[in-house]
Amino acid sequence: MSFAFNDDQKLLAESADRFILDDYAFETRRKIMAMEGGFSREIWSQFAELGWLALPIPEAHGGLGGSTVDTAVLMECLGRGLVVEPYLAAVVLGAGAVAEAGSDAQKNGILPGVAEGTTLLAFAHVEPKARFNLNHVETRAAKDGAGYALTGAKAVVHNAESADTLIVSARTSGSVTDADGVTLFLIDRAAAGVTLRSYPTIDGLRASEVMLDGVKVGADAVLGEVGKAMPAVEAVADRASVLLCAEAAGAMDAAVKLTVEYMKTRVQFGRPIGEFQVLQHRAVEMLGAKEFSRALTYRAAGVVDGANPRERARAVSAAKVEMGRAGRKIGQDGVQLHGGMGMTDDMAVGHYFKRLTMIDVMFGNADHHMRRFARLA
Amino acid sequence: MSFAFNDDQKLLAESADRFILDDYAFETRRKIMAMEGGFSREIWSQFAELGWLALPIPEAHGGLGGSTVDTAVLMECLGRGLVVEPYLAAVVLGAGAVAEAGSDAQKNGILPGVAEGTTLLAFAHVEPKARFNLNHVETRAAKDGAGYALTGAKAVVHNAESADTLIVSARTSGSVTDADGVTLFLIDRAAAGVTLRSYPTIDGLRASEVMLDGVKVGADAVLGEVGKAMPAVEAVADRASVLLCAEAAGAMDAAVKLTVEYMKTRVQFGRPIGEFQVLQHRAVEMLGAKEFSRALTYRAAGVVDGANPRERARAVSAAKVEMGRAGRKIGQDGVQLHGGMGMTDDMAVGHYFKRLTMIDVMFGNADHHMRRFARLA
Amino acid sequence: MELILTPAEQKFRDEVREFLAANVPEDIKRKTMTGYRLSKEEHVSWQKTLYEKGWIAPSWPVEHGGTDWTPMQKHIFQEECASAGAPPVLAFGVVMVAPVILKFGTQKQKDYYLPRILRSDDWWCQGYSEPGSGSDLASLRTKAVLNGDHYIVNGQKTWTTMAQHANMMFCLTRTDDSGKRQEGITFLLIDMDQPGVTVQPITTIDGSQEINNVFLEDVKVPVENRVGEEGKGWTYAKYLLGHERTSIAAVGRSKAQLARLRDIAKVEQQDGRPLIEDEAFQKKLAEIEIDLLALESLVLRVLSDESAGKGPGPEASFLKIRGTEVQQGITELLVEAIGNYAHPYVPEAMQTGWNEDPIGPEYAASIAPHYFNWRKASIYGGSNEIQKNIIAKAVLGL
Amino acid sequence: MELILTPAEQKFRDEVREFLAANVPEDIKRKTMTGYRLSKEEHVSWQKTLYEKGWIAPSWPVEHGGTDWTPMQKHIFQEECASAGAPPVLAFGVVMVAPVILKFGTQKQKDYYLPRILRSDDWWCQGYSEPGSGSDLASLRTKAVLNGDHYIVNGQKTWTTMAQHANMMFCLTRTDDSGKRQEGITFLLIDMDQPGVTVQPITTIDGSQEINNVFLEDVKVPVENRVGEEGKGWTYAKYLLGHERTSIAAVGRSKAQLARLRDIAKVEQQDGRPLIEDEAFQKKLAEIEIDLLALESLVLRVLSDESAGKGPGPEASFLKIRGTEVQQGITELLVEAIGNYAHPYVPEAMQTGWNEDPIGPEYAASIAPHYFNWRKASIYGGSNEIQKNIIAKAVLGL
Repeated sequence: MSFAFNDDQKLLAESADRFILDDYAFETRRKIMAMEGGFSREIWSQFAELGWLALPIPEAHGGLGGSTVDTAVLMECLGRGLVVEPYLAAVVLGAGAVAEAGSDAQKNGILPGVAEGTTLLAFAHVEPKARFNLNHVETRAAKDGAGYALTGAKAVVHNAESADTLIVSARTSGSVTDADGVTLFLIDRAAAGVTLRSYPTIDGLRASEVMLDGVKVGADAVLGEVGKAMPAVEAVADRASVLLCAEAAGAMDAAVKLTVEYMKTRVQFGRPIGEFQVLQHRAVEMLGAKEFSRALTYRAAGVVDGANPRERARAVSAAKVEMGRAGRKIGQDGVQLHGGMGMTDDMAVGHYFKRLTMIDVMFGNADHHMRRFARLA
Repeated sequence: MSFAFNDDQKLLAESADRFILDDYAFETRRKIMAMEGGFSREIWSQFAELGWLALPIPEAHGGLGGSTVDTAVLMECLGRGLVVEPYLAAVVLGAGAVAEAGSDAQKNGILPGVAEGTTLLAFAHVEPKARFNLNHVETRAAKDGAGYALTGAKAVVHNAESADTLIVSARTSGSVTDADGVTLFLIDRAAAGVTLRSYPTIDGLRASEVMLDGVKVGADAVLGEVGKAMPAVEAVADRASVLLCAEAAGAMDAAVKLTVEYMKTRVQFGRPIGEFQVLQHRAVEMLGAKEFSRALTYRAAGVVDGANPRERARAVSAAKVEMGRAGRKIGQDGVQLHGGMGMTDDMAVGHYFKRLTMIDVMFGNADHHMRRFARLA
Repeated sequence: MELILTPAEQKFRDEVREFLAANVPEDIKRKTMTGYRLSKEEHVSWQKTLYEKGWIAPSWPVEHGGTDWTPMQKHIFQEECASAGAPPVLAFGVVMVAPVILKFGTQKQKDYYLPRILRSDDWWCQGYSEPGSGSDLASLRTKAVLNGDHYIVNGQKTWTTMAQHANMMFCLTRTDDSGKRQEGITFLLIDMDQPGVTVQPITTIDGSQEINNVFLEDVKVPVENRVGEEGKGWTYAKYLLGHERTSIAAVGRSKAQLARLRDIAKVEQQDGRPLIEDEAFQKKLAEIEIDLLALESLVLRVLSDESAGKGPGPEASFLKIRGTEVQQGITELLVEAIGNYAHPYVPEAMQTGWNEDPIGPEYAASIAPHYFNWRKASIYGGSNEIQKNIIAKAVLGL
Repeated sequence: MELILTPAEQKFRDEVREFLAANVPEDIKRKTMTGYRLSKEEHVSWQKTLYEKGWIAPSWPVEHGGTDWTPMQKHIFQEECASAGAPPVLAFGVVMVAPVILKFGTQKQKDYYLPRILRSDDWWCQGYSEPGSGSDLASLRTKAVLNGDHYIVNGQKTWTTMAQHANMMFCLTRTDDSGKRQEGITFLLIDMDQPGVTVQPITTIDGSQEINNVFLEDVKVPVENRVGEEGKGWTYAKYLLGHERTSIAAVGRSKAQLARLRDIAKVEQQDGRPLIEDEAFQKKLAEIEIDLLALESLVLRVLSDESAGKGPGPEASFLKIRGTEVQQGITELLVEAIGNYAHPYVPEAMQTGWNEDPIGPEYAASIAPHYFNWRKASIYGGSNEIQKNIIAKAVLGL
């Protein structure tokens, strides 16, 4: 077990950090957020050229077959830049689900396009009343000739509006919270009966409520085995969770640095506020929170690929709890140490705060994962 | 609703503080702890002369009929001095139980002696496996001719070894955790079948494990109604709890003052450690914790005498939670701010820390009362 | 834990309750409870209602239009207003500048401004903070130079809440920087409807615009708009800070928000049960409710000290610290309660006249923005770190 | 969350596990686990067992009797020792003074002291703190005056752990106070079995006596007992502090204590159910277990930096802070777990050869004393406040 980056990972981190520094300044991001779909297609193709979109995709299907740790290294850098491009939605969740559950035909059909940046995916699983219970699926897929007809609603589906294909979970059997009876479907976003209500999220991304009203799909739209999707959904959610923790590690790193810099320049009572011991210790605690969260995140990232579901769940939940607590502390204290300036939209620290807060909520907040961790003790 | 002391209360507080200052120095207390029974009979009679033992006892039975707030004022002062005399055991719990549940004959027989300091009582209710569940009574009282025979064990009975009479709860019907079927008995400590295993407690008091092996008592030993003791036990426990919070308020007050004094005199890095902002804020938080706990305590004290059981329970549990949290913070930080010196038995701060920790445990710790408070929401 | 009230106090509470029930308009109540933004007109119309009842300025002397209420009555009034969803009376006029005018103002100033404040004819804002002067207020640099019967004021104020609605500003200006920084500060009443005054909104992290930069360029302020003596402004500002310390605890507001949180937690489902049945969540509710009870208890003690003639000591800083901690804690639990619906950001939903279907539950829209917006509470009015410095010095002598 | 081990590491762990299972005596194990005090003989006999196995000083160079273990192996060894209830090897000799002698000592000192440390022939204690010098160690005043081939040492050391057993003390003394405080400090090895050395036990709040005052009156120390140069002692002391930073995290120990806490929580009953089934208690367990996992993860990162040749930076101070927070947190939960039986104070029960029935459950006796005793962890070895000062300066540049 090693905790040091290997050479490839070091190179990846360097080039990604370089990209953020050169091409993804705070003001650039603001402009990008205003673009259609809330991100830049141009930057997306740069990601493709840099091989980032191919990174976690299996080599057999046009990818680089990178490990979760490799992807974490990239996500950490993206977090530093508060990158709004749909890497999580399209690559981690979308391609991840196809790679996890899909047939070879489906993988060959979809994954190369994702790797090349020509195909965008979104993962439509969570539902309005599900809260953090992954098993909660009310959307129904009724047999319809050779295929199925889907009816239901999906909540807060990130980047659905720009996705070509939605990966939608629906019940083919069982009742609302059964682990069994959930099936994944590949659905054309433009298909008849699919209605999107799209909106910005408070952390600067885009999401949609997805309404499905008797959406007809063929049997070939089924991703994986009918009624047996949950293990795959859990695997995808766990991997996404630990990668979100990596993104958070980058965001926390940046927020701490910004705060410390501010403390060195902001003068009150005739001295930089960084000279006040109380604020110094606060900053130290912020740094510590980040270090511990980051260390646990990479440890979990190293576990998810191999371990059994229970081990994986424990590792991921532990990392998500630590991240939730650290993100909250760093976000809140980062703003507090910036004083009134920290409350303004012009300062980056508030945007890191919002992103960290929302990462905590995604796939279950610290409390949810605390319970999950305890249950699996 | 007034939060200010009335004149009598002001006088009481002054005389009690004066007594602690003149006659109950830290070193005096050490000597007293070494005395037989772990307290000073001489000081106990002074308490009697000062009218403190009579304070909460009904006027009809040789007392002053003081309110719980009056008694809280006294307890706060006793807390400041870490007084080890059995005021809680004999007056608050013992006399309290008799006043709450006893017949006029029993009250007339017992309470005047307590008020005069000639009678000592102890309250033997909690059992080894009861934890904080007041209803948990395994000790059985079997019909035995006209009277009863008691068999069982009581845990951590404070000052039992010096009590003339033990107030013992036992089951006359029902099963271990039923609210119904518990009866209180007056038992001579020297009675046949009563065995004590006595020991010092970590906070400098004395307690005993009380073994009852077929202890025979007459029907006149029954305190209150057969099988209906729990409401009285709860009332006594709630009043004792809020008075313990008052004692804690005094202990916290003293611990904060000691710590601040130490910070002004202890020099490190060429200046009093009280000049370091981090330590200043820690001290401020200690003071705040005390202020809030004290305010809520007096508010609860004002409620217990009148309110219905639910209101009383909510008020007392809230105060006990706040006290538990405040006591923990003040005890731990008080020692921390004293540095290595705080760890030594010679410094008073550690003794306040221990007492505050044990007050939290008595009649249910902060966690227990948090649950109780939430249940009654 | 109910307050224990005397029969007289109960009667008073019932009277207040009735009045509010009859007079707080439904939509205003809804907006106030959900933290939606009120329009200037909505604020003013409610304040006029209170004015007509004679309850707009409870703490003022009766002869100026105040009440003879006891501190306890004032506490009851605040609590009832909050739980009835009445919009808080804007503090800048009634609570902040008025006491200063009352204590240090000229008869002319009293006669002119106080009635206008009672009638909400003027909308006041506070010209204290500057870009370089946040926690360290005394370092302010906005210059006021006496020129005949006018001061000429130049400088920038920032963090000025609701200045976009204001026509008057009470402003700390520097008339002398030769001596100690606290000296040479002068307290001016500035008419904002004049050339040279530019209000520029600041967008905060929640996307709202309630604070502003106010630029002052060669603004003319007649000498009769100076309160008290030149150079004594710091004293007046501090007097103002010492005033109404108990209201910053916002006990009533927090009680109302806690009740709202409970209602939401009864609706939100977790694993098929209402969230409120989750033990861990119950514990968090209990924890913050107890924090709030302790806060209220200390407020009551300070109030009864007041009625006993003792002014609130610097201990009252604890009310600000704990008060904001409780408020922020509740906003945090609200975010937790709504789960995934913390994500959508639909500011229109919080504006008057929006009538599309909500995204997710209707109560969700304002909750995350509110959480982020409310971080300001531990920063403004003297950050909580500053409060602790004050206590360390003034109370502990450290 | 199990460590992920290579096959080789697994093999190593099994070997260690077997050895410990076969060699840690039952009563020693019980005492170590329950935090009972061990006698000097018990400590020494266990250390001799490790010595014979060649595992007494894993971090030493092989040629001096150390091992060639990787950092990961050392971590595994520590963790296995802790979970097997092996008494920790006393740090003062093997971990603290030895590295200094190895790095700065004379050949003669190495040849004489290192073997004796391996064999536990000497019991070392640390002469650093003084009544006036706690956190501010550099202010120490114990005087050493060169007098021919001896130093004459006068002064008082305090907070000296286990000095009552010690025959040797490594001691910081002042040989010059003309310059900067950090200069003029000299590192001496003092034989305690001589006139002028008086050890006086200090009773701590838990009632135990493991720390001491050590009075030094005209104590003669041969010049050859000076380590390195006169006046350079501060450098050596700091080198020592930088050493073995990961061990202060005490991950293995905390894991073992957490396991013990779980066992107790399975036995303790609350309202008719085992305490461990209480959701709130489970949450506290999970919280601290996750803290511990994060701590271990950072330890592992620092270790792999070490094996990559990077020495631990000042970030390692975080390991001390979090490590002691976790340790103290566990002692606190243990107190909570035993309910009313935190009250009895029966120190005899913790001594060798006590065989009365316990008061309450047998595991209870040491728990409250341990909780109080362990508050020292955030004070000694550079208080956690000092650690934060270090990080603020060295890492954040504040």
